[in-house]
Amino acid sequence: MNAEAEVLFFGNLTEVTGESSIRLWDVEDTDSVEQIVLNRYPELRKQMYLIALDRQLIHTNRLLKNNHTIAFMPPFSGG
Amino acid sequence: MNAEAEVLFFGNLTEVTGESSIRLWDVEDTDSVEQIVLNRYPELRKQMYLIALDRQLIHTNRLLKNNHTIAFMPPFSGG
Amino acid sequence: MRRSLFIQGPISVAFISAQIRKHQFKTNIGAHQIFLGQVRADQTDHGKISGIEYTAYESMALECIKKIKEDLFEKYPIRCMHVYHSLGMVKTGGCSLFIFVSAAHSEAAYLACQELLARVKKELPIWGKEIVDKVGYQWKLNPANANVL
Amino acid sequence: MRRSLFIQGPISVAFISAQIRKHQFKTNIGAHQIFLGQVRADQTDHGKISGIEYTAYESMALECIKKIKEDLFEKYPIRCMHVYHSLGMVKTGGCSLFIFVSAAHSEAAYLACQELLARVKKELPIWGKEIVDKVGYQWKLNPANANVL
Repeated sequence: MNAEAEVLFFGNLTEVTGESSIRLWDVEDTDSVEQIVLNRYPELRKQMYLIALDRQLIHTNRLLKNNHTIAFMPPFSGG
Repeated sequence: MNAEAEVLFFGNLTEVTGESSIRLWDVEDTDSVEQIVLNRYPELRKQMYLIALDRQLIHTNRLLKNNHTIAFMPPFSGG
Repeated sequence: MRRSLFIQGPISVAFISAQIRKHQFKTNIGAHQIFLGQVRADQTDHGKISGIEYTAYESMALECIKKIKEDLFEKYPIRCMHVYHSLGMVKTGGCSLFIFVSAAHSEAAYLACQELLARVKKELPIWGKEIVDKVGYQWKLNPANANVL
Repeated sequence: MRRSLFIQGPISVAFISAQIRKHQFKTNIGAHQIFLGQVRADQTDHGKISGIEYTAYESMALECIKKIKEDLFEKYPIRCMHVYHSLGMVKTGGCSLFIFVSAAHSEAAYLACQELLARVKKELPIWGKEIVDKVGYQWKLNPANANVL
């Protein structure tokens, strides 16, 4: 059984996507989520971004189990 | 012609000397001032102190010219 | 005690004063180290900055700051640690970041304050949109985070 | 602009706030680093400290702080530097030292603040008489200055 994912966009990425969140069904892992997102918003390929799975930064592919939140985030600039 | 010196005492040293300043006439250098002071207040020998000549710390003997201020100061404890 | 991280708009001097005053009742504290981040009117290629509009991934930021605080309390002999960051618009001259670290002695307060500041800038998912008077805005970039990818 | 070093009695939060507020009009400043020294109610062999009474060799201290400021302004890209120290009695919880350093960027403010604090403690001819509730008092000693002689 594949998973559901809420995908969030932050900072200047929202200007590329035009929305701050989308919902994906039947996704297997974070790599496949990234592929779907990049296909839907090809302009994202030109952007720098980090990915967080359930509020934790990830740097490699992760399998998804049921309900997850996946965030696409530009470099942080707080302070 | 020898010099005059105003000698100042600070912090806990004033408890040993019982006064915060004395005036010396006809002194030649800072070593002689220190000798006079230690002879007058022998208890000072047991105290840690620094010496400032005209508001500058000194660590070796200095000749005195005319009017000077010589301060006997315990270790600083500001802050 | 309110433990929130985010404050809507600029952080007021009244708020900062209240924090300082509150800690004067803790007589085992000998040193407070305070950092205030203030929005600069920098001149950029696109015009002069008139303010920064901050957004954040709030739930992730709250988890991050909790972890950072735990790390620092374990690492340094400090008594109190508070950090507040603005959300929304902060005009130039306004305070957007307030860090307050207290300890018995200055060394621990100083080191923890500096490490907290570095980690806030590097690890908290917060973004600043620099509003410039001519073209409208550009996105802020922390130099240290430019090559994270 | 008043440039005095010494303040009679504890340094009030109102005074600290006024300083912060004043610097919000300087929009080339991005970072304020503030250090506050607060009198602790330490337990000593002679009883619990209820306050510290500060005295100083004022004219020498003013010459020293002037030199320290010149050194630091030359060494770091900072915009403002202020330091205030109490004279006379400061009860526990009261603030006896207020250091305020501002710069465009946090790093310079941070380093200059720390160096200023270290030099104030080490180089300024100021003495603290710790008032203890039982025997009356003992003289404060900064650990780093214990073996200067």
